[in-house]
Amino acid sequence: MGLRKLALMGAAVVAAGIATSATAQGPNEQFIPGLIYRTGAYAPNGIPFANGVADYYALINERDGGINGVKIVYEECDTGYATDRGVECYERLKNKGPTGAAYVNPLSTGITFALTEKAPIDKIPVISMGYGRSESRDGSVFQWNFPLLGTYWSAADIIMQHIALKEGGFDKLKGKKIVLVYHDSPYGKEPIALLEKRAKMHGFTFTPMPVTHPGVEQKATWLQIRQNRPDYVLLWGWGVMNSTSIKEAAAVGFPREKLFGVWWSGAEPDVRPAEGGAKGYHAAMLQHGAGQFGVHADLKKYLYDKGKGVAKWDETDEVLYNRGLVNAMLGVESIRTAMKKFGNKPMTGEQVRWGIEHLDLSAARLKELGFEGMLQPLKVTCSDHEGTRAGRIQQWDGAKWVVVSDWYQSDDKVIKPMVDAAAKKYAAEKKLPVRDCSKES
Amino acid sequence: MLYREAGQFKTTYGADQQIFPILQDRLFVLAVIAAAVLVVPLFATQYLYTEILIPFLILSLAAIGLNILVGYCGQVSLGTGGFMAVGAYAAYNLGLRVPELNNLVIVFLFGGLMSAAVGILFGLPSLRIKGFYLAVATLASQFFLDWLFARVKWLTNYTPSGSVAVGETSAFGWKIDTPAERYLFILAFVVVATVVAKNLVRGHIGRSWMAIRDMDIAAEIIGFRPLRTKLSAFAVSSFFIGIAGAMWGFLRLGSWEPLAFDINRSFQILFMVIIGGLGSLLGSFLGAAFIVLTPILLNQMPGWLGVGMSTALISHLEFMVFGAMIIFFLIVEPHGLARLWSIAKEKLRLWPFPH
Amino acid sequence: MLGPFLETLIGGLLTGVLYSLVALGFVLIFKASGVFNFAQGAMVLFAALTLARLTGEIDGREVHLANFVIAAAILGTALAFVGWYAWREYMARGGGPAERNRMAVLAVVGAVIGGAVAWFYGKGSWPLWVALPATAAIMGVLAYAIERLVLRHLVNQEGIILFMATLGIAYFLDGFGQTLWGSDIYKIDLGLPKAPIFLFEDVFPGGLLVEPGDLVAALIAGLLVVVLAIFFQKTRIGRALRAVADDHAAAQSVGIPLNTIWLIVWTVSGFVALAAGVIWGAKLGVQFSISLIALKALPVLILGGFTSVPGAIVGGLIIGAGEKLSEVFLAPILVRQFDLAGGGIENWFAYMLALIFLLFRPQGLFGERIIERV
Amino acid sequence: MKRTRSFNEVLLAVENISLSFGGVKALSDISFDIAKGEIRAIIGPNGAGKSSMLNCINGFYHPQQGAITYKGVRRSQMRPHEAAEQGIARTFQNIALFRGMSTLDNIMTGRNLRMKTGLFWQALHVGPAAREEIEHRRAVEKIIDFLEIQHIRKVPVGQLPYGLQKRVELGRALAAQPELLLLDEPMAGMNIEEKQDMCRFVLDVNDEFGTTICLIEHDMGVVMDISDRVVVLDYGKKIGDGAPDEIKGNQAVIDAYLGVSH
Repeated sequence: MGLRKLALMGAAVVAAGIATSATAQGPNEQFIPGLIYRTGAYAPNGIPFANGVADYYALINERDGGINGVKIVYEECDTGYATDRGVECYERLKNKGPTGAAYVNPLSTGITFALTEKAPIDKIPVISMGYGRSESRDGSVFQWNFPLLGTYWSAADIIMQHIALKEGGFDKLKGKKIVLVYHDSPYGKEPIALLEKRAKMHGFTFTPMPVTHPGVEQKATWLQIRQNRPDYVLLWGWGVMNSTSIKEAAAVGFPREKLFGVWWSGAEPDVRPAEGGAKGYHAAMLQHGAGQFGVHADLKKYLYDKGKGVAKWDETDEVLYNRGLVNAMLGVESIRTAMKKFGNKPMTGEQVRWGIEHLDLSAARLKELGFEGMLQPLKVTCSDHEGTRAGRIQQWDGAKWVVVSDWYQSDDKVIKPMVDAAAKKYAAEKKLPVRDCSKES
Repeated sequence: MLYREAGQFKTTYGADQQIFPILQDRLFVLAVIAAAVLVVPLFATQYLYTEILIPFLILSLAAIGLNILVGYCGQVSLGTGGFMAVGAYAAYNLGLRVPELNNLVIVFLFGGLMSAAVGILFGLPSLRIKGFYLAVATLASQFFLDWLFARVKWLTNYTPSGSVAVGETSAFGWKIDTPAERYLFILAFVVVATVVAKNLVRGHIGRSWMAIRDMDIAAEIIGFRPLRTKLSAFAVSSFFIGIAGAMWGFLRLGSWEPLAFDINRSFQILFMVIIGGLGSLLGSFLGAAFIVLTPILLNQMPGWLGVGMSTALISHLEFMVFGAMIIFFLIVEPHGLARLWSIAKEKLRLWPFPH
Repeated sequence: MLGPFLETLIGGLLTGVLYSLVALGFVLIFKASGVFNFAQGAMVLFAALTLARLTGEIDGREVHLANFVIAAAILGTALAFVGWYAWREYMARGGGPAERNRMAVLAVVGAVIGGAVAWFYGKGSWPLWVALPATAAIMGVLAYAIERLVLRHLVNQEGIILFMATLGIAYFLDGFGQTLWGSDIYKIDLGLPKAPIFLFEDVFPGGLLVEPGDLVAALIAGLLVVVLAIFFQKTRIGRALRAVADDHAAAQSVGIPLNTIWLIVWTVSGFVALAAGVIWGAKLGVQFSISLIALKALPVLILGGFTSVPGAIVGGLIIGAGEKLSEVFLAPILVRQFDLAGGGIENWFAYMLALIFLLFRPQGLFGERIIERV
Repeated sequence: MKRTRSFNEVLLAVENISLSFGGVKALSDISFDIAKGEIRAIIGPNGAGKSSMLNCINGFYHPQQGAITYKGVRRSQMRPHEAAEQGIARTFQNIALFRGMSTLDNIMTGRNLRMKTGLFWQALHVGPAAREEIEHRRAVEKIIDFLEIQHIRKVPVGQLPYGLQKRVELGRALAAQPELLLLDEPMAGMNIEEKQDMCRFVLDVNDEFGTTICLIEHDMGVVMDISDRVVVLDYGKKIGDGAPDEIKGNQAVIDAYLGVSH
């Protein structure tokens, strides 16, 4: 009976705990939520990204005293890469701070899909940098979505351009066999539409091959690849699936040089476990690569020398850490842009949305921010929420990533009609109003 | 002193066979429902609606469905997520393809019926396979259905991502948009469904399920047909689960992919049923409350207490404490929270006199 | 056509052996205690994480100091426990309170020694021959804790309650392992050869591909099965285990303490988890996902029968081969016929295979036939 | 009390039944009949095949040879629920009550074959479903009164003492209003008083409802007292059949009980 009493008491305590606690926030603070994952199947990839984001916000607070004097209050919530958990995090955090969440980074295509439905109601912009739904770059329909720096259609197109260049032109792709090994989720399925279109245009055969979450069982997939001998394999994986794919490619003797990953399959946790097997593997770059850049000097000075950094110093040059920095920087600059119009005070989601939509980072500004060499200039507009469509290809030489290509621009002649059609279909299904971007300033 | 049944004499069998024969119970349940309808909307925040009340109600319904199968009929199933998916996708497709019928009540019932049909199909092996063999075998339906909705393009209306989004949500001209409206709509559905479930389990169909659960051979010898009985449990169970799945998709997520109904969902609902109490409808609600609330509370507890902890540690601790609590409750009361509740009531009956 | 078929078959069979290894852990526990132990996958992860972190290099910053205190305590208790058990065997039966005191003293001494050792080696980089027994000891402690804190309180409960309890254990272990050891991806390096081998290159174009890592893993798994078979057939403890499996009450009445038996099986299945963890970890890298391979073992279980060691082996081979062959040869046909968005049928195919099989033999391949009585 | 009654109409006839489990013969070449309205006992030492015989009669086991004629119809393979539908009810040697349900519900299950309303009305629990439930409740309450178990109506049967459980099981079988009632050791493990009660119930059932009863029992005193005819089995063979007095004098039966080696 003693235990039973304890159980009843415990229930009472829990019930008492439900009484929600008020969060006291100073008036001059900008609240930014972080939907990240430091646990579960995707933690190895989620951790460095989350570290980069956290460090950059900390840097802004330490070095500049916030954004134009407005301190950043950043709160992480672990989604475990699960959609319902991510939505719960979002709902929990969206109203915090004096003005609510400035914007949200879902860090999962599945969560992005779910938040796309909620953003217009809550008036909180969704920044899905380098992921999310590809048609959401059309700001006339997806007012609140910002797939900055590149969508999956751009990524797939850049990889195809690179392959075509190596083959000597798109016309040489005729009769070739190209396989896509993808994470069986909305994320992995995104590039299929573009690749199918390219296949029709250039006459190569395209075969998508799904890999079930979490992606540790790929033997059958790679045996098929060995037996069908495709000319190229594209990899759209995440977490442990990436390293497993590379290992299996090595095991069946598929040339790693002909294996091309998306930018989420091109980081250190993806190649290191495969050891020698990863040598020669290519991956697209979301503009930036690995290495240390201007901003790292400040990180060292203001954070790591004082023991305030979240990561280990020698891991701050990794691809995903840098991506975290870029991601946080774009958010901060968007808020700064908004402040130019609305004043130096905490911004609401609606104001930040305006800020992102008018984000214009010149080369000079990027240099000033310490991001020279990581990013190309970008300019977001009402009709183009992607900002830039440039990308490069890097190769793992067994010890580090090496950039092996010049900049590519994804081909808007191919992508734009797809975006328009998909966005139109979405607007019709949801009966959404369509903005006329020519009338926006 | 307040909780007394003494003096409440039943003069007809009808009165004795009511759902709540004791007056205080009746009043209590009515008060709870009244509070849920009238009082909750006075103070509820959006977070309370969308992240606590709505998931709680929908998953309670799913737990009731699973409880009918596991708790009342004794057939362990790990395929709940798959049946929820059937309900969600069936409802989605009906609403999409027959716009005239795009009424939440109709599409939800359709989702439930389709799920019941699939449930009957996957219930067939239960005639031959029993116990854990059956439990594992039901995983076949889970994985197959997951696969089906990820692969058959027609079912997702050829969306490139495989993620579907619902359009307008309305019923009989009532546009169900705000969290409060969704909550009330779901509440109404769940109350009706609970009454239906209660009616079924207290009638001869419910007795046939329990007979099969308690001793299937004896049940057959006194005249229950095992196949018909088991399949009816599978059908009714999947019907409720399918409706819950459709609600989950339409009113909780708005857009979803098959991963929303993966095997973790199945385990989650099985947890609810067992922690709540096998063979108890009340237990389904208690279990759902426990499983929905505990992780959220655990995750936020360090913040409330002002303990600075890294996100990773909070998540790991959440796992650990959640696991430990499950074990704790199983040890304390293997018959579930519902039994704890009835023990508390038993005490109340004697209170303030200890003996 | 024959070349690819054989190649897939070989690949499938080798994968199947690995499934068997995980299934074996399930079978051991189910056979002796009737518990359907869903925590087996979490135990595999925990064992692999522990080993990987002990052998790998640990940065003081990333793993909190407190973690090492815990690790030291665990290791120390493990040593103490082993010492106590050896002492008890040595002293034959009897003892009572005096024995308990000895145990306490040994536990303290062991904890101090173990703590010192763990502290000294706190930076990781243990040689494999130290780390492996240390991990095994930790698995033993884990088994002890599970028996003591969970199972003992759930004696005579229904199977499904015990099953749920093991799910709770799985949650706990997932969180505990990651708290203790971190959730990054870690390496276990067994020095296995990596370069693929191609057999019969003159018979089949391109030869038959065999992965040496898989081959070694299969050999280890095979060896383990033989060892377990000998353990069950030849040793006193093994015979006692079989007696328990046959009849709990009878076993108790001839004087075998059930708690001890449970402790032993859980320890043994902890070792099996370690073996599986080492092999899977070396193959995939150690991270959270390997706890999910438990799901792969389930169809093996129902196919082979929950109580049969040979069933786990043969079932694993059938499932492994069946799912790979279906994925490589059946899935493309389905995709073409029904215009599907890709194959990926192996996940459910294994279950369907097992399910269809069960319809004809409800007790599994080697399970005992069920005679119904009233 | 000695009873000499005569019966003409055969309700059930067993002809040359043989049953074996994987080479082990449980019954070999058994024939006997049960007349309408009589109390028929099957006796024999442990392992004689008595329960197997009952299992054959109600379709749970399928004999490899021989046939059973019930109400003039020779039947082939049948499932147990079909036997129930034709009016055969039974109790079990090891109590087979539904432990999670109350006494009332257990006895209500005995009415299952007479409850016809479908899922729809059941779900609403109004109209036909409610009427049906009350009507059958009335019938069940009669049985509860008859067996004098009013006080345990709402108690889960798992919590009842052994003797009461046996009584509830009898109630469940009676609720089906069977034509043929099979009782497998209804008095095993009971004290004298409980046995007397049970005897009274059995006789009353037979008298009041005219139910034909076939029972297995070890207590010879009881058997000889209440049964009209007795069939004796040993090692799966029939070694005696007749009125209690004849059986008492049968040498083969005496040998079987005293353990003369075969």
